Amino acid sequence: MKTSYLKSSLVSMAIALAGMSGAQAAETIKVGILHSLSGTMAISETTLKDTMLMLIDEQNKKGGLLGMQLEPVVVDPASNWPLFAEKARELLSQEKVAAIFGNWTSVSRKSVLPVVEELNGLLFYPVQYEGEESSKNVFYTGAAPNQQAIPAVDYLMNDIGVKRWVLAGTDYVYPRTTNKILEAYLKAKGVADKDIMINYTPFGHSDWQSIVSEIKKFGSTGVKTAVVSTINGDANVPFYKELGNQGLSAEDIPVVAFSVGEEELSGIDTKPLVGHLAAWNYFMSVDAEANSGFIDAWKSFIKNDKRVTNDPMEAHYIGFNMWVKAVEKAGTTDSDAVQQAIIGVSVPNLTGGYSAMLPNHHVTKPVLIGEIQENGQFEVVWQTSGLVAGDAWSDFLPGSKDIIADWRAPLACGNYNVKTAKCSGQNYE
Amino acid sequence: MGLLNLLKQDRGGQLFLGLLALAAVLVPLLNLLPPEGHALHLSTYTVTLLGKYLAFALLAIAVDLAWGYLGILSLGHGAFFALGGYAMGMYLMRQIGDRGVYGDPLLPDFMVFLNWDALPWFWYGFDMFWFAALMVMLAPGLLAFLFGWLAFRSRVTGVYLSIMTQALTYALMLAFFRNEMGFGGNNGLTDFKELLGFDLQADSTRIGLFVVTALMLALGYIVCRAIVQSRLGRVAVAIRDAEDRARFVGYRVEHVKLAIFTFSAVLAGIAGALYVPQVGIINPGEFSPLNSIEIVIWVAVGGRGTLYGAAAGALMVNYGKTYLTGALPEVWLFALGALFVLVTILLPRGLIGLMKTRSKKGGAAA
Amino acid sequence: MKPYNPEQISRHMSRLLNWILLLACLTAGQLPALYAAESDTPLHAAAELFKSKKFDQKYQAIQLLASDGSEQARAILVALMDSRLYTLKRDQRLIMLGRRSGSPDAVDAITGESVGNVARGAMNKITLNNRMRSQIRNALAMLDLRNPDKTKRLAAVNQLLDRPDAASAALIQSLLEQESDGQIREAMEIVIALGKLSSGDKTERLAAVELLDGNIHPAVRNGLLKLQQSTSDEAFAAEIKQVLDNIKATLQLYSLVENIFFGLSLGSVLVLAAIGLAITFGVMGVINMAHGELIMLGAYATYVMQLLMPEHIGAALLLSIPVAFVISGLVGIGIERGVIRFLYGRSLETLLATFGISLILQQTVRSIFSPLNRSVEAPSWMSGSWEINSALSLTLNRLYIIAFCLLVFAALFLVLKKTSLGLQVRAVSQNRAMARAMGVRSEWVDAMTFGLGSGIAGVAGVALSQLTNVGPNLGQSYIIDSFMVVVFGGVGNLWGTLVSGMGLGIANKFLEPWSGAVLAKILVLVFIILFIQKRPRGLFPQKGRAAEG
Amino acid sequence: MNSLDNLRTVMRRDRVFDFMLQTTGLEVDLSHGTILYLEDISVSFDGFRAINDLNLYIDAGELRCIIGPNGAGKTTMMDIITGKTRPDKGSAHFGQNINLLQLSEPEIAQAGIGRKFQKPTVFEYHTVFENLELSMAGERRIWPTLTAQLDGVQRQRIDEVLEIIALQAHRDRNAGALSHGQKQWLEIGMLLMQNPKLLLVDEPVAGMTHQEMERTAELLTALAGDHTVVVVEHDMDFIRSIARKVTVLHQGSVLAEGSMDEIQNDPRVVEVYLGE
Repeated sequence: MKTSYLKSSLVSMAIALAGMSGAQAAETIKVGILHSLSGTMAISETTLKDTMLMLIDEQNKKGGLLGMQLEPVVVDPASNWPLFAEKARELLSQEKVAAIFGNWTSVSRKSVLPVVEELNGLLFYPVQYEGEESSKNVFYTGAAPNQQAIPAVDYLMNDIGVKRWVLAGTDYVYPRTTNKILEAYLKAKGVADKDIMINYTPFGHSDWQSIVSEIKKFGSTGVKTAVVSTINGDANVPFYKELGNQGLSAEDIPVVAFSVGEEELSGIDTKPLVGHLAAWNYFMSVDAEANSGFIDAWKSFIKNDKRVTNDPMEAHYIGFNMWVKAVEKAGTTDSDAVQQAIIGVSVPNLTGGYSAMLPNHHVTKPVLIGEIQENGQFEVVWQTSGLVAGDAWSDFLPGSKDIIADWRAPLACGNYNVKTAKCSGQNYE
Repeated sequence: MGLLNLLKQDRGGQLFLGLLALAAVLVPLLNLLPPEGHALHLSTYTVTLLGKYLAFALLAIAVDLAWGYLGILSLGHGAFFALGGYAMGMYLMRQIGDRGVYGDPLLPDFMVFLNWDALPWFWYGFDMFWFAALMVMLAPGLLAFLFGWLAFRSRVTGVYLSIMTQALTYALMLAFFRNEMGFGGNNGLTDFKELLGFDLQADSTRIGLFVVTALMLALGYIVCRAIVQSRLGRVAVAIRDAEDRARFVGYRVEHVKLAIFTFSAVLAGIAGALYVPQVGIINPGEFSPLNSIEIVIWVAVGGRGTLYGAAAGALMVNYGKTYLTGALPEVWLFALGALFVLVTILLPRGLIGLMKTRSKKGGAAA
Repeated sequence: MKPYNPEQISRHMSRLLNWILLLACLTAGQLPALYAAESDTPLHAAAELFKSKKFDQKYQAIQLLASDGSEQARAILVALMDSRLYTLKRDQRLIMLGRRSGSPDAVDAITGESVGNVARGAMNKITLNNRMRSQIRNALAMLDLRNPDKTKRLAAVNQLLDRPDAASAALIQSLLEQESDGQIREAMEIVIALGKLSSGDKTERLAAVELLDGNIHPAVRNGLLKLQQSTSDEAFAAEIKQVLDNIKATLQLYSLVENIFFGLSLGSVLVLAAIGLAITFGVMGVINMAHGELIMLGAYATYVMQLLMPEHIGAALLLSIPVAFVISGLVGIGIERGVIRFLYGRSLETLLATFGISLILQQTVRSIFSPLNRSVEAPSWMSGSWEINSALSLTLNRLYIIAFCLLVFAALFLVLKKTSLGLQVRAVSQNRAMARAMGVRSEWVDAMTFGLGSGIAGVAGVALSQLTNVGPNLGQSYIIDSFMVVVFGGVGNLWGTLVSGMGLGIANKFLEPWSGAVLAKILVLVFIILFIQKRPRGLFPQKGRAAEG
Repeated sequence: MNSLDNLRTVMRRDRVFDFMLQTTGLEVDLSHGTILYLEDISVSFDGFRAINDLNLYIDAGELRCIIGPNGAGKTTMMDIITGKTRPDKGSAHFGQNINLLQLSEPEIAQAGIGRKFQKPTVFEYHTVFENLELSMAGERRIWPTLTAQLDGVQRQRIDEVLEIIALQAHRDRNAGALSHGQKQWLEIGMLLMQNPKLLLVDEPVAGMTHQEMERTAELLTALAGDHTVVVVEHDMDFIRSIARKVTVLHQGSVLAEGSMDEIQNDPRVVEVYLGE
């Protein structure tokens, strides 16, 4: 661990020096990595920075891109949202990076968005998010709600027979929107109001006694109940511990989580969690050739045999390869040309299939449901029969059902209202 | 004339205002005249960055007024800063009008997708700049007045007061995180388009904002300097050093504290309002107790009890932060932590204090 | 597991031989057919089915084992439930690992013969899903209904009560006559009565309702509610309503008890986090912003201890209490000697310096242990809950933490009241100059006091590691709460800290259902801010002139 | 009291918004010749009775010395007069018309009671001149304080006081740099600037040289007449040199009162105090 830090700080020091001298800049293509390395989000984002370094390293070993070497530019926005915008501006206008891979939280993406649009950069965003957005300059390689939440609910409803729902989330925009969509979806499927319980908690909530007890009571009516959890980050550990201790087993009330992956599990004693579910587009346990290659590469790159892979890493893998392919197709790293070229580009994902970039800047992905195993891995118990296309604008929200995104000419609009035939909310000329 | 009088004895202040004036002229020129790529060219990125630093410097001056001169170590000035920022952010949100992603003419985007059907009452009036400008000062001012009135009257002082201010900003942070509050929850307010009709993404607007911030900083400095030099300022220092004595001499300590604390909060609010259009986002993270402590550190590093020292501290620490988070991200927290420790132990009067004692040993002026 | 008699083993052996012969000529695709051909060996058939990756086949396998009903089938089910069932990679043999994790004594699942030490890589685990788990649980419960052990039988009945179905009700009905134990009979009658609620005739239903009066099991309430809605007889509905009302009143009482328990447990977490601060801040007047990080160090100490003793999680946890105390205490003494000692009398500045230290400690931990959370396991005696009845169960880890909190408090209290260190601490805190004149080495006392407060913070970290994340940000989430508890309780007063911590915990828990978790926290904070305006020295202020200034 | 009365009390403008209360310019009424009435005052801390049914009257223009062993309640009495401590019971009036128990410390100060602390307390980071300027009687509200400028008369007055306390040479030095005795004088000077009717002087000569002590004695005697001076002191020689009337406090109440000679011959005093 220590060596990897030392190494990455040496790398970044070298980068800083290189950036200052400016002489080499012409021979390399710079790739910006915008992930928090300190502060509250470092826990999740540091891994993604390392993933990007690995992908760039591998690409360079393959001979780089357009005959040039790729050069990673790592900055630390320190989990501070305004700093994300500032660092994005630094990457685009000072370092002149060809593309930025980064951000985890929605708010950091919202903060960066005006900057990439103003400077016409490219941002690859690797995390599942609430949707309701499609920017000319952003490529959403994580799941939209219809690529994670809705299939998960379908699974619970159809395969497990769940009839009562607890939508528990951290109080911020992703859970709020996801739960709004799910609520509308469930009601459309005939679930009554009294069979839906919605609960929000603050970030890092650690005392779950009352809420778990309430869930227990809610679930004791003899009707199959499930918890759809959009609980974020650190709050999960005490939540699952409390679930285990109050005796809510996965057989009684399964919890399906959208923010708990292998990396999160590596910090949790998984014994009480066994059987609970997660919905992702990728699991480390997936048996595919591409995946085992990726896992081996990752373990040897990070020099730690215990490290795990997770869904946002796969999203970066997909996003990076799409960008590489689009640049090769366009023959240039020019932002406009890449934006044109990347739509329709299809690259292998890690679950044995292909993912393609859609005109709305989202990608196609399979949706997998996994059950947590004692060893901290997921066992896939269900998966969609084919790929699911990411939907930028939910069909289940009144404000957005009439909006579509299509970045191809002639529409070339991220939120086109089919009713009013107007394209609004764009920050570019 | 009054101004000259004010600055006559203030060598540091003269230097500070001089440099500020120079920056206000030179920065726009270097940005506009030399072509991009020229060695002297100052990128818009740098201009905005400098503008942010100047807003922080104003905030540091506000904190120094309360801490350095009145002895109130506020660990909640970030809250006043953020409130000012939110007031400005609300104005900017209203200016988006129907250009939001949902095209709603009245409601900001976050309200549309969280199904608000009407604008909450506290959002009324923010479509007018004068109202927003008033709220920039009034919101933090009123909060400071209310808090100060309660706290000073019951003689909560020293450490207790600091902890209470920290609790205040913490409670506000939790409150603003709540989506039900109607301030955009964790995402806060973002995606601003224009300010007073000027496109916020235009370079000219950025330069304009920089110049305005520099002017407000200069003005803030001069007003604070005037307060500090007045008898009221000396009473404040008297209260800082011997509160009981000031009371028995007949000063209403509570009122003096309240007045200066409230003014300091208003100043912090103005700084927040200048900060928001330059960084393009305001969110509850600004209320975090950590931020407020960091502000205090800027002041401590620069040297408290000297207004320009506080401003200089803000500029230095923030430059260091920008540099280190870019160059040596892993080292940044070590550096900041070590700075806190070293400054408090070795430089109780900050870097300015160090320079002062170097230049004239045993000088009388405080 | 029961020991096997040789006869049984030899029988299994011969069966095994048959199977090996058969396997040689059959392919995996023909397995279901194969089961049909060899219907007299359900164990073997199940074993074959388990080799499949498909869940459908595993469901069948469990059914086979359940219907087999032999001791060995039961053992396999238990092993499957505990994730101890594997197949050997080399010959696809089904094996069971021993109960202790990592122990080498693997046995053949069907024959029970030892297969010695099997390397992790040489076998595949049989994976489970939730449906299999509940299938196994019910199957085991049905098997256990005949178990000679009374407690097992009772547990089985209760298990079936949780998930009532027609098959189990019929089985229980048939077993009722043979049952000798009163308590078990009672439980069985409830299961049967529950069945009658929906199926029996009118008099049976009436009798069932009367029997179920006062029972607070959720299944009972659900059954009654359903009946209440479906019945057309008004008098009968009124009677059911009466019973339901009784149940509701009882439940409300229990929920109040539960809420108080939640409050106390939250309170004890607050007290644990704050009590070290009550020493450093309350007694010494040092604003230690690094207090949270000292708690964090304690939690990491627990993690390291568990790494060192992976086989003895419980012992590691107990041992980590003194270890955490020493580590955090030493770090605390280091902080005191290295920084704070230069800042006495400048309390606001200690705040800044210690905040710097907190950043350094955080980043240090991040560099050593990575920014990821670390997994700290709960020993089995701390997992689960103490079920008083079906409406009230108190989680064990919380119970232990409440007890632990009181224990730490008592210990600290004794240290301060009864030991010479305590005497000197109090002397120095009341009048430093006088204490020095009396020959107290005040510097030593300062270091020891700070070490004590810090050590207690470390101990709190051990407790917190059982509740929440062990990560670099652990401390930050507790620091403001800790200060609030100390200030609210009255600085320099240990009892105040205890009362205020518990009080705030309970207040929080009673506000929470009404206002939600976030608003409850905000309301408590605002209350404290206002309270301090009214009583600037907290709940239990130090009185007299000494307290001023 | 019924709830309506309660409400009225709560709604009283002067109670709720005490900063709106008009107190400056309240002139003390000395028509009966007595400037301070303390009647039946008791106060206790933590069960310890610091002041016990204290009755004390001070005449206008008097120079009164108060002595008593440690813990007799001398400083607590001063705290009560100046509003720092509120008594559990009893009344305290300044002249005929001002109820001290209803006023805050600054109000009491502005009504005309000045106090010197036992430990000299001056504004250490201000110059001697500024210390005196800040203590000068006059407007104390925020805005006038902000805009205040010294006029010629006021400067002259400061210079006069500087002369009285013999600190002309130290006029621009920081008060923190003065010696202990000089700080004592500066504090007396600050009292003079306040121009109070009643001066409460707590141990004015502690830490002074003999010579300085004499000067202080002269100063205090000179002040009596125009002002009323109450001196608390341990130093018997000093008391003897200035005293006209002496009050002995013991266990929180007045034990004896009279001239120095009378006091010295009072057997009770000898027993509790001088006899030790």
